[in-house]
Amino acid sequence: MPTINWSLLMPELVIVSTLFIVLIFDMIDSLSKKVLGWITIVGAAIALWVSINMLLVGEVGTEFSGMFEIDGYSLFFNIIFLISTILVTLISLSYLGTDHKKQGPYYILILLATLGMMLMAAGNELIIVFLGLELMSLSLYVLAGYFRESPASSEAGMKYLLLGAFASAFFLYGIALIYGAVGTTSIPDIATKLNENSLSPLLLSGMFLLIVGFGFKVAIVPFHQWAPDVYEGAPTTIAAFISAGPKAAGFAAFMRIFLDALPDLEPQWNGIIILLAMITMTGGNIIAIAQTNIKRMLAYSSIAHAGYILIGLAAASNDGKASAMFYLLIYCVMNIAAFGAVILAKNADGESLLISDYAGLGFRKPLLGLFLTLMLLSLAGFPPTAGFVGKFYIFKSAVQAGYVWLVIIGAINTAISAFYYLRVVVKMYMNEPEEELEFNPYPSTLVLGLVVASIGVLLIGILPALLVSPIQNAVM
Amino acid sequence: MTAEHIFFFIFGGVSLIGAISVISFRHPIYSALALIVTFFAQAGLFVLLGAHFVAAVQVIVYAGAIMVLFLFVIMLLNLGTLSLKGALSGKLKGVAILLGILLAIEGIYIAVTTLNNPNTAVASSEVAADTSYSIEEIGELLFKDYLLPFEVTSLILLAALIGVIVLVKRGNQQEN
Amino acid sequence: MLLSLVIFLPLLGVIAIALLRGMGASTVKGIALIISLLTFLISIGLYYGFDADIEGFQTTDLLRQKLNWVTDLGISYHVGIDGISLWLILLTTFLTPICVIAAWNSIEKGLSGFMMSLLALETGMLGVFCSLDLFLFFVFWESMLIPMYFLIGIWGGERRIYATIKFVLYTMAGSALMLVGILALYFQNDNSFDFVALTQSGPFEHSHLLFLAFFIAFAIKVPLFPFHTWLPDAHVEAPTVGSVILAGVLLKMGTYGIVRFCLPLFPEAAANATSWIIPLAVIGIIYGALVAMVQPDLKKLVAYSSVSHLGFVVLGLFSQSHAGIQGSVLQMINHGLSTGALFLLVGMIYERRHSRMIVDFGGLAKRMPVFATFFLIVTLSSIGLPGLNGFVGEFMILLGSFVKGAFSKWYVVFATTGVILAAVYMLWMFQRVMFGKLDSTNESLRDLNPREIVLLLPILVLIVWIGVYPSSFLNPMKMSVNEVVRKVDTTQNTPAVGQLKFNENSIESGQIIESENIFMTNEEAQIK
Amino acid sequence: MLSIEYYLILSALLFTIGVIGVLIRRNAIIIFMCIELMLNAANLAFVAISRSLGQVEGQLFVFFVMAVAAAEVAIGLAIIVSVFKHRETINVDEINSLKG
Amino acid sequence: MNLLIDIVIPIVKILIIAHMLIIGVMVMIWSERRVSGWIQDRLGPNRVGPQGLLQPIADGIKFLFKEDLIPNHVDKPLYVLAPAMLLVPAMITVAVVPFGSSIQLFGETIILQIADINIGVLYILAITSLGVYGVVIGAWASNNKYSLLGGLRSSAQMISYELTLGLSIIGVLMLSESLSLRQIAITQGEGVWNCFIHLPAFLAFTTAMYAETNRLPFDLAEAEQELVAGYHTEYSSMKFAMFFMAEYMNMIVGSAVTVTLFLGGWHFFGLENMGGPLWSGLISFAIFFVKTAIFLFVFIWVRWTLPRFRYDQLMNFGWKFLLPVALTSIVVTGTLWIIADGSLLWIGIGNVIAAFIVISIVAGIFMVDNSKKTTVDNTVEVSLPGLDAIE
Repeated sequence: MPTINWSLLMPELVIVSTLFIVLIFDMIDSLSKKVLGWITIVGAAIALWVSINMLLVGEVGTEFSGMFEIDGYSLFFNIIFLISTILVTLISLSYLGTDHKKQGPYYILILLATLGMMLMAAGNELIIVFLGLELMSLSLYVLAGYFRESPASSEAGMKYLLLGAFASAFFLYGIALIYGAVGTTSIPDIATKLNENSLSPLLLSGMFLLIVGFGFKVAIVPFHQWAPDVYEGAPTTIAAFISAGPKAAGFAAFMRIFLDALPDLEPQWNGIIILLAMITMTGGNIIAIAQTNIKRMLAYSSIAHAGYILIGLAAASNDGKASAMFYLLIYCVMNIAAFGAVILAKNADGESLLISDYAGLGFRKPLLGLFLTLMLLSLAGFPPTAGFVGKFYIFKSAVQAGYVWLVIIGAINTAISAFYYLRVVVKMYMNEPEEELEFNPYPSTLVLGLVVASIGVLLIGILPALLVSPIQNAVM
Repeated sequence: MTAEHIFFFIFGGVSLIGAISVISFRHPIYSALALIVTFFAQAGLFVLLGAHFVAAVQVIVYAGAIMVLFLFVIMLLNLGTLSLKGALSGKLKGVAILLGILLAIEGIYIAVTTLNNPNTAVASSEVAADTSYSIEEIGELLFKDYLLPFEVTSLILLAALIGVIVLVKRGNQQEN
Repeated sequence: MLLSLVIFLPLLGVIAIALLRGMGASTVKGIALIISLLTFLISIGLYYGFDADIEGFQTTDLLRQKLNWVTDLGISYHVGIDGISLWLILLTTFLTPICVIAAWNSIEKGLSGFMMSLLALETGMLGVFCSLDLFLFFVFWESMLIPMYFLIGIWGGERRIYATIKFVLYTMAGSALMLVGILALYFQNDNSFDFVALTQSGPFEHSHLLFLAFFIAFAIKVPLFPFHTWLPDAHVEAPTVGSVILAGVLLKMGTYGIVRFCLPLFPEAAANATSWIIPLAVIGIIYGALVAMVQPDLKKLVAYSSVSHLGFVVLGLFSQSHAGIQGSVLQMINHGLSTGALFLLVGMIYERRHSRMIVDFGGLAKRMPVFATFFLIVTLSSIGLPGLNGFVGEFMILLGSFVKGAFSKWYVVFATTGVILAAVYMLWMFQRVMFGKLDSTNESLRDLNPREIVLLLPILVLIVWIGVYPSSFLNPMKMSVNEVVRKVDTTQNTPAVGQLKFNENSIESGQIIESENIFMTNEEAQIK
Repeated sequence: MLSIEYYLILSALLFTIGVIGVLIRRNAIIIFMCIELMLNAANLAFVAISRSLGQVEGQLFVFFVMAVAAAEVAIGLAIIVSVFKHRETINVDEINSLKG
Repeated sequence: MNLLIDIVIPIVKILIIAHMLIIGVMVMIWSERRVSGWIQDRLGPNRVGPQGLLQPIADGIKFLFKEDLIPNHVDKPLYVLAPAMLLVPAMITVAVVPFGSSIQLFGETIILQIADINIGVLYILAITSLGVYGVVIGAWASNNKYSLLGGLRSSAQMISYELTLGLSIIGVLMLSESLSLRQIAITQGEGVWNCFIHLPAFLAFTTAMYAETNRLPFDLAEAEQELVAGYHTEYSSMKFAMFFMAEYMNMIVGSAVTVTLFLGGWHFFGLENMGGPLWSGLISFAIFFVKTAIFLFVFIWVRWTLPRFRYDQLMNFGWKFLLPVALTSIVVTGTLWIIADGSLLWIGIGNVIAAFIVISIVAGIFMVDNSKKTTVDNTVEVSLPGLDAIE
């Protein structure tokens, strides 16, 4: 019997236990279903606490015959995922309503998706990464189509599913080819077996297919087509979730595979990544300008952000990795909060999704205006928000790696992105509403989530050291 | 021409024809049947490769479960024959086929160069002659070294189970 | 410590307003006024703590502060001042209370938001002038955009959204390049963003590109021709207070950036770039003046005059002469005062008449004599009438660049026509607005009320003070300008430590002081 | 044993056919079948490679992939059914209410 | 000699088995009618030949000469293909079933099995799972509402019960440590029959087998009263005969597999070892034959005794009772294997107790659930939006 060091697996175990507790509690009919959400939050919070502790203590090791690697990197990503999960659950509590009977599965699927992400970050074996990816994706397909009585939600689910499964197939074939070329799928073994001479068409095409697969998953131009449709159609909370955690998970695996397993191929993949980063940033930002629906706008913005994060990957250094991790964390927080603010803007007629619906909102709902403005400013990368520091850090790592032109394009893109982010702010504060709208009262949990996110964004913006030092320790 | 060659070309040919049929039949039912044929032929290839276990699982899972689901849904939705015009996307068709041909050429090129490239693991490895693995060995590996993926698979199935129930189980709302 | 207090006191005001805005408009206004006045008073303390004999940045704890911020990335919170930034800080803290008073009754919607934006903007601007860490500088540089964006975008005119977006995009495009420049410098500075350390290292690799990266960012802000197109839009659409701050302080950030970063850090690149920057500056001077001449809109006229005036500043900065640079710094303040005042005056008349078109006015001097008097003085100051502030600055710039400038003297000659053109368009405008037949619709216009007079009086006092006794302004900045000149002067390629150089400097500065004296005597004579 | 390149070529061809199918077919169910075809092509490659390397791991991967494929199909068909309920079609070109 | 072993003997074995199957089908058709007559206290066919023994041949002749109708509205290729798709899996399953120990002939040991492959159980599961296609395709190709409903029911039912079928034999595999049917039979011969160790699993397996063969009480795919004749409504003459044969063949093979897996195969308390090398083989074959025949009789017996399930009952039964029982059997067998150190007695007792507990719990929950419901859902779980379009 192989012995297993359970303490290394604590965060995952906590999530699995929470999952089953929710599953059991869901069967009790008389129970208020809101409890399930809180159980989820508590479970995720415990897992978060455990992960942070492990990160601070510096607990590292591998488990399951080397397939599961607990190190600073995976623990930090765990933190990203768990924060996303907690925030999304917080904003979901009121979004799902009280009478919705389908709450149990919702939280279970969120937890399963979280678990999949954690596996992706910690997977030290391509097949684990694939399985984690699938666990996450499958849960998300269902979540995207969760409101089956809504045609939009079902459609979003279907589009996500078809393109997601398509991408998975590419990813899998890539793994197969790499397996053929190197003879192993273990990430450290690949790295040791590879050397400069081991270039072969098999390996290169495997690598290329991996890029395509990841490209779809993290929505990189030109593999991004699913993102806007899915974000628009999916329940807003789920759109927030998809834009945050899974993207981080995709990058976690992306960076682990390309920086840990294929560092010797850097000359081969670097050019592709740089090119992708450029077109992703530019494409995402430019198309975002034309959007009238705020969810679609946020979708394109999240595509553009994937481009910024790719810069960190292209830098191919510890610093680049650290900056991408930093950026992913704050990106997750601010993006979820932005979606949360969109939910908050729900009026009596339903959600206001058109940007023109936001006219005059800033003065009539000052709190909401403040949140949304803060988040949009952070997304645009204005100081003193966390978004600014994140971009700065990424650009710094890229300049260090010598990609000055990439940084210039990135910085110009920041300016372009300011245009459409600020346009929403413009609408909120500078236009009069076309018609008087009734508003629902603020759901307290949603506000709580937004307050937490806002404090986080500002705190990290003002005191980035709080986050930078742990990350640098984590990637060392 | 050994027996293996013959069988390879039979199974390979059938699977290719089946695959092409999948994408060219107008009616989903025919496509599904063609896909079943392809899967069968692949199971045959797996047997040729000494992977008996995989071959059996291929038939059980793909032919026995997955494709039945497909047929079930096609019948349930009773999708009439779509005209070929509507079945194919016009603007993409040319590009797709071109892309496909390029991809295929590339794939063949890669495969052919594989053996000539001593850096590739498959080419440089000493091919183990006739090792066919027993289920015991597979089982041991599965429950020792590959315990984690195995457990994850169970979670994936749990996700699928819950997801499907949520998506198609009827009437929770109506009852309220 | 004191410096940080000055920087962040307005931010405290923002928080105070945010918390107390429920208590009514008068409370909000009161808080804003008190905070801004307090900031001004404390900033005067900076002047008294300032030691004019120190070369470089002040070293006393009061005026210098360095704290670790993000140690891992070599970022620190480092603020300090020298003779150049001192005056810009004072200008900022001086103009802010005036703006608060100017906005007293004119803002109806979202007053608390307005005041918060104004105070936040003040913090941003002060931060830019004080930062001695490139990261910190960039943070303030960027964060200042948001309140300015709100000021124009919410409380501006008809086409405010277009104007504000244009303003932000221009600035951000520029700062994108600057960001790259900052990062590149970081790696050449031992992975540190500290500016003081930076001034001691160098020369830098790729200094030409770095210079360009910084210069374009600043040139957009100045705005140097041909980057100026955002300016008229922003000015026209901004509310009065926005225009005042924009003209008074924001434009100075560009010139401040040039004198603080471009010149001392990349002297050779700057020297090389002179050949194309000077023509641009001169084109800006003449072009701004010509366009201003044909403007039917008062505000636009003033806006284009800014383009022209700032062309002078750039000219002076690149003259590599002590007089030129000193004149430029002085001219920054002058421009802040006189153009700020002009915008205030235009705003006042706009509040009464709801028009800014010159054709709508005429003969106002009869109905509004006090207004006309103020207007005249400010107009003359803007033209550069001897005895008022504009003259001192422009004269020093022209003198410095003519005598020492490493470029064709013809440029200076052309630039001088800008002074003449300024007189033409300003006086013509004055004539059309103030004299002639009084339109019947303007019959009912009231003259300035006490609040408005209180508002303008301090500016007028300073305008005359600088014009009459510029030494009190020039002396504190002397050593700082010296240092810039020493770095810029490419004729001396070795670092400026040697005795010989010191002598040369002293000789040079002696000459300058001499010329100053000459010029002062002239002026005094004229006054007499 | 037959040279591995035969299997790799076959696998590449099957994968390509799957890709083409996804791109040219508009019926969601057929698209989905094509995706299954792609997964199968990968499986074939895995088995062939693991055989040629004399390892058994490749067969395990196939086992996992099949489990994943089954889960994917179950969810996919459920989603397709729920889309069909709303739209009475599963032609992906007609399912286009989400467009900006 | 190699030629003999490799080619001739297998061919002979295949021929014998195939013919035995076909003859078995005929016998089954005859005995089904006779037994049902006996159960219902009537005569049954008794005119053609002695005791009506030639009745199946007469039927066959009738089928052969009947006009082969292909209705206009059907999908021709699939309509023709469907009966074969049902028949072929039914026939090839038998290839891995050991129907006796082995006989010594011409100095060679010949095992009484067509192919002893090491994944025999998987092979059976694989082929069984294919049986559904004939039904589904036939149903769909008929382009008839009743047929379609029959096909849908059938596919859902078969997938559901296949799970139980597969899971309930895991316990058997765990104890035999092999997937070869022959090995499983030998293990039972050396120890205890599996039906005693895995009683709940055996019952679950048998029940699932009934469902898989579409026999009463699970013949919802062809329920006459509801669906005329379900998936084969549109079939006649030889095509119908193939459906018919396939059903009986499935029964025979299913019984043979059950006997092998749970009832000790060809073993009967040492009787199979009597006689010489030739005779022991034949005796073992006879034992196997008798066991299968008895099991087949039970098939017929059940058909004429139990009423048909309603569709939701069928589904509930499969998912909520059989499946838990099968799963429990795995858990208990595995756990007790370790705890009780391989004691078969304890495993047997534990299995029964555990199954009992599980059923009680499920039944309890189920009843509470049912008492709350005001209406009973008695249709297919998913609605059929496309159904209107069929006409």
